[in-house]
Amino acid sequence: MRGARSAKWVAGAIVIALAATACGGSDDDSGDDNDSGKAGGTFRMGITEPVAIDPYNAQESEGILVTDNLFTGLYEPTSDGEVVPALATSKEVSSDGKTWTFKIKAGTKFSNGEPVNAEAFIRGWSRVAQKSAASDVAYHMAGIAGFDDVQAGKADTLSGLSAPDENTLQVKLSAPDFEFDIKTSHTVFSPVPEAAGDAKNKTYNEAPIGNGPFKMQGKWEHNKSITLVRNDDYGLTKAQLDTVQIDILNANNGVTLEYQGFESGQYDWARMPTPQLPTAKAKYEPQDEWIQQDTNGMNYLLPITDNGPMKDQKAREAVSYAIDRDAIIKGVFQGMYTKSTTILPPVFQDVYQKDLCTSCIKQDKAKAKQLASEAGLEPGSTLELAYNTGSGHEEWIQAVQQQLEDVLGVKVTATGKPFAELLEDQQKSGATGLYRYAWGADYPTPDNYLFPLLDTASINKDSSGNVTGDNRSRYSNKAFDDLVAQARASNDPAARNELYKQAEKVAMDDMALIPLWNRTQLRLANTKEFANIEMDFHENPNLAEISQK
Amino acid sequence: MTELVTGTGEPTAADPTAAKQGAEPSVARVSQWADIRHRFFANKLAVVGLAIIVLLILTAVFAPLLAPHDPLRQDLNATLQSPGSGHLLGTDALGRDQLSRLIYGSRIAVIVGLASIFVALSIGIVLGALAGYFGRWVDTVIMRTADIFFAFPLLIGAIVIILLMGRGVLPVVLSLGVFQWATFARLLRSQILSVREMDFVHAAQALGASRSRIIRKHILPNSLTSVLVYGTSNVGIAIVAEASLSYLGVGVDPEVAEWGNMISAGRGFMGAKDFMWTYPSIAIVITALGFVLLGNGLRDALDPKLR
Amino acid sequence: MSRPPLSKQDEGDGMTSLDLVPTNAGVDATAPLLEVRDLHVEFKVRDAVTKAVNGVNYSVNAGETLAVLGESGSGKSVTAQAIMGILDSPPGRIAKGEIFFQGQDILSLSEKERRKLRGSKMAMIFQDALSSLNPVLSVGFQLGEMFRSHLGMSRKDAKAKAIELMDRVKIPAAAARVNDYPHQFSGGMRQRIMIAMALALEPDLIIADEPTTALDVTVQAQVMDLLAELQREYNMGLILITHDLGVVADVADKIAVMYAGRIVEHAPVHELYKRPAHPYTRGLLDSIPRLDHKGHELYAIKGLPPNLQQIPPGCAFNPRCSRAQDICLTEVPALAPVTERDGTELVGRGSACHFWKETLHG
Amino acid sequence: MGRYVARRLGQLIVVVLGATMILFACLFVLPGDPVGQIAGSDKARDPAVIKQLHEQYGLDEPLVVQYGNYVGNLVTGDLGEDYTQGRPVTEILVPKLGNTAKLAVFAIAIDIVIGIAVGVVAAMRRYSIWDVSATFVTTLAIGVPSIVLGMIMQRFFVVELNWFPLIADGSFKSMVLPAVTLAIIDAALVAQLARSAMLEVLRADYVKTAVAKGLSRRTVLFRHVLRNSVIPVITYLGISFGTLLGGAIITETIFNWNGIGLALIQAIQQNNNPIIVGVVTISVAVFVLLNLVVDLLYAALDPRIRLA
Repeated sequence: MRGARSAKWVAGAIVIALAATACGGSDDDSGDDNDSGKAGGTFRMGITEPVAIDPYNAQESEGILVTDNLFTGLYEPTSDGEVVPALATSKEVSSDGKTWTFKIKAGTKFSNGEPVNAEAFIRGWSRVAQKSAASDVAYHMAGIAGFDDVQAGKADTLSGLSAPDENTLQVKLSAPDFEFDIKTSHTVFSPVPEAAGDAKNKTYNEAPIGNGPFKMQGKWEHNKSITLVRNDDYGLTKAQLDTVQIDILNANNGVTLEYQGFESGQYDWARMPTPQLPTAKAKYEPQDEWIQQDTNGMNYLLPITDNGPMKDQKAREAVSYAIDRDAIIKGVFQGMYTKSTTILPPVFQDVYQKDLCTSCIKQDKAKAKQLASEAGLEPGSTLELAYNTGSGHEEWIQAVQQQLEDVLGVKVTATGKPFAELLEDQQKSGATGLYRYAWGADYPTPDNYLFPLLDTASINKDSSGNVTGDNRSRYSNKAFDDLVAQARASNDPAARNELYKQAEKVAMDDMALIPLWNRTQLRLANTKEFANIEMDFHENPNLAEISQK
Repeated sequence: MTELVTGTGEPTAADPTAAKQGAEPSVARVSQWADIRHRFFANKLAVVGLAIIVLLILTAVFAPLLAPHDPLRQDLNATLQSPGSGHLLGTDALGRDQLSRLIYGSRIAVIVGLASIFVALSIGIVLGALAGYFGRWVDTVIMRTADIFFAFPLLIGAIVIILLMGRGVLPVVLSLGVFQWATFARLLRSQILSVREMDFVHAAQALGASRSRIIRKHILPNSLTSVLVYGTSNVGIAIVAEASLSYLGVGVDPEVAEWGNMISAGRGFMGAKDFMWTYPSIAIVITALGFVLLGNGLRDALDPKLR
Repeated sequence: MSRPPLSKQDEGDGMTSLDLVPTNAGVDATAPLLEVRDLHVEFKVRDAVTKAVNGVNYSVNAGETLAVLGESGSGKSVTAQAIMGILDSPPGRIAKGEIFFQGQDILSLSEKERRKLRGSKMAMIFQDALSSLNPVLSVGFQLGEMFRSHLGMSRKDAKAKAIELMDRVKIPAAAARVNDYPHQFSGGMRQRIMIAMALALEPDLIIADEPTTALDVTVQAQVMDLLAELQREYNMGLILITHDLGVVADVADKIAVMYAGRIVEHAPVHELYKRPAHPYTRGLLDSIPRLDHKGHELYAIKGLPPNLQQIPPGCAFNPRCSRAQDICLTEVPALAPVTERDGTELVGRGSACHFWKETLHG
Repeated sequence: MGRYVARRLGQLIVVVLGATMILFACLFVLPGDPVGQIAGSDKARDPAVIKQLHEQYGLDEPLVVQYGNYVGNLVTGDLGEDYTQGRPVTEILVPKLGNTAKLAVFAIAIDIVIGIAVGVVAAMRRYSIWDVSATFVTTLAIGVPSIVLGMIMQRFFVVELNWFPLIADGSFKSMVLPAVTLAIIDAALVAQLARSAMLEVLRADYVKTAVAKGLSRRTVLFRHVLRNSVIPVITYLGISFGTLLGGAIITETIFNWNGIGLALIQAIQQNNNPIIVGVVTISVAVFVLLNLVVDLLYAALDPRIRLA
């Protein structure tokens, strides 16, 4: 399993997202929001141009915002790291973990009248896997039997999918997976009508016909707008809003525009530029329009562990000790972030092990120096620190650079590169030093961090020794791999979580990644006109539940 | 691409009639410069412009003495301080002293402004002179090449070069130079063509002066004046272009104390910490104005009838 | 011959009008066609004042040709522009004086009334026809403009008139060339077009400001002949401004010589040539190359014309004059009538020199 | 005339080809696989997907072949497909080009109308308070870079006063601020140029002739003075298209105007080379084409110019 819900924030993390106090405090406000709202109204917001809004390739927060409201699948993630049933009325897994059977709510329809049945799911999932789709999210289907044939163009339908009856979907997997139900909460597992055609059907790509709480009004006006209207034939609890007006903004200053738009009353939901946070918080928190919430994302420094100055665990620990996270958070991030002391995000409450990373808790110059000298990271030596430009990382990178230079006496070369170049650098055999890195899960399970980021299988070197997987720190530890494998083979959620916690500790002790700070999202929401506004798992407003006051 | 007029695209100084005025026989050249100087200093605004630029250059040279702090020194305990006693113009998001960054920023402005125009002038003068003297296929090849470079809008061309070379002072200098030489080459060429036909050149030929002597002593000095003047007034354009590139995130490295970077960093603070972008903006405006005034002064001094 | 009295003259300041012998003796005009009285024009530039014209008096009758002679900067063109009402203003302004045209004080007219006079009653021919014709409009258009603007003719009729005019000034293939632009004509042809433009509405007065200076010598004669011929035909008054004594002799009836914004001598044309009464005029005459003086060094008046911002006190010509005495440095000589040795008035002559007698009678 | 235009169009093609060649060489020796990562994320693409995309975009071909293909497609108006959404570049850029053109036309209209009006008034009332203020304001305007002006205007008129919409929706109202930002420097330069051209023309002999002909003030001004004064202005506007296209990048970024300048900046951030190549090709082609138009216009206005 590869993967991350590769939201734009991952590259654009700092501008867009600011982690905050990991208190999930906004949940406390929900009591106020339970005013019984009335139907109607137009909800206005801004996003940046999505890659796709068709479930075959919807991938980042923005695309998922639209797809998630146009389509309803088997399960849905909740904002606090759980999954709940949507169209699935029951699930069943075989003891070997290779066969899943889902019952689907009968009688619901797509907005063009076609029935939403097991066939619709088989159609949707197979469509994603087809070679011609070249889908960036097709890897989610990789565990389903027959995936390779469909990818190779030998078959059109995933052979592992079948419909014993109209409303029963049976899924055969090529390897055991006791968390497959959780994975179906991703929008890539949406059903599609026959009208969808194949993945390259432009008409459908631009105006998908779905079975969700909303439907498209007109088509996707690229770089301009997307308009959603309520689907009055929705099979589950109907939405209240009449219309959702989504402006598509320039990625460069979209955040600023959203904020300014909220301030001038043009938007009902907005992100804020980092610099404005203190002002915005002071102004909007008392008015109950301030949303602050932990989400599933982490910011790290990625050390190259098989080569160069970061090969030694002690060198990595020295770097970790040398960074004054508190000072950076206070100085650069206006105190809106909280520092990380784990690899897994605190939003996964069941597995969260606060302060697992002892070197992360407080800057310790003496320890840093000592460890560095033990590791042979001598003053005067050079350390590469690479990051991608144009995403607002410049400032904190400069701060980290200076702290490392001050404490360790090393020369840190901070190099900003366009992302493609940075990625190629990371992948190259012979890469050394430190890279900026961030990760978010596709679905709420620890596996979605630990396996792709740290499992030996995820290094996946090609013939010339370049890494093609997401484990670009090249961390490889058999003990860790074994623990993850055991967890994956367990059908008991509690036992599974325990194994994941142990695996995380192994990786943390090895300093396989250097945690920096958590991801907490801050939003402004127009609670004066709308009731029940919350941030969902994808960091979007819960459009289907919002109502007019 | 425009041979139908001499100097389409060049400033009014390239106007053939202006050239006739400005280009007297080379014996009179000393007094020509004296005239230019005299007219220049008689123009109060031009002197103000010159003063601004002299101040800018002095600031750049003596930046280490003038700046109260190290422009790169971070103080995470004192970020985003409003202007006040400790930091006269406040601090940025990393607690760096804004005044010091502003002062050091003048170095980048001066270096990039002068160096890029130097690059452009060097290429432009050599190629323009070759095209103007030799004519025929040399002229054709050089001028068609100039057309290609001229066809790139400056910022767009510069962005392409920076994409290739990465951010930094050198790429910015080169990219701005490489996409400005065509203008100078064209200007010089048209000047040479018009000077070449002037009476005193014919006179020199009639007196049996050698070709190289005519070029050295008569044509080049008389053709270069307006090219150099135009080059001077373009320094300001280069500085603004450089700041714009940094603002767009394709200029010098972001940690460098540079005005465009400062505005870019301050942009998000609009409304909350306006001091962050207003001071560097003022610095750019004053610098640009200085060069505009200087350029106008030089132009008027060179060609007084345009006043 | 009755004219409005010249107040200045009556006050005894020695000024006199140009009372030249009318050549069309049979016509007893009630008033001169044009009369300029004590005209002062100055240009204010920055802090300095340039006094370009300092009390000029002259008159022209219908059918008569007055040549105004002088070096550049003597004020001859400025006077002409003041008459036409096309002074650059600011910085130029008429400080003092009157201009009577057909008995009417035209300086008191409104701009609109002046405009109606221009082109239709008085017209001007400029020195450089190339720069005086609008380069971006066809000559036909520029000629036709006269008819369209003053007579309200249609574009088409105006064009027909333009062709007619071009024929009249002897431009070959006028109909074919009416749409050509000025730069497509030769210098002589262009000057013919200027003349045609001036003649378009058959004005009563034409001012020709160095009309042939820019032309080749052979063409000069042709253009002057044409001008003279047309003047006779229409019986117009002509003011011919020139610095070239050679041009004047054949066509002018009388001459006024200007220096530093004043008339220093006036006389019927042949008398002036024969016996100048001002050292400046003498100097001008001596500097004409003459075949019968072959072998002599060519004479040139020493020095330069005065700076009009600082005209020397006394006689403006004194720094360059070989006859200058103390009085010339302090007292401005008045333009006084000139007499024979026996006191016989020389009709139509006057000189502004303290020593005119010595000059005239040698 | 026809031959001239044909020859110029030939040159234009050479220029555009030369420019794209430079560009191509630059972009495709850039390090990094342009389709190596999922747009805007830290994630490497699935090698199978990369392979598929390389096939789709012909990225495995030698550079020369890629360039040949590009030029071949260019002839038919095909600029390839972009790397993030797989949509035809022309389909993406044509509406954006329209938006930029809207902005540019508005800006040029401001340049011409305001610039010439100010220049004419200043020249006619030379040394008056109007002239002095015009000189002052235009000099200042030339000295204020668009990055500064745009930010000040956005701060003041949008955030503070809320006079204009924040989100550029293509409406006239949303076009005002970006167009003004884009236009102001050129308008000021046009004003100065128009003033000095006008002063020169006012001094010209043919204007004296026109006055001496007894033409009305208006006729002299509009028929004889303005037309001649406008010629250098037109020439200037021709070259200013280059500045205009460059300025569009800044203006569109500040005001989120959905044009090709913004597309360029976004494409750079996403390594979306087909869009970068497309925008630059279009800018270069538009620029040289407009220069041809200006030259023709110039010849039409000034009969002394012979097109050869």
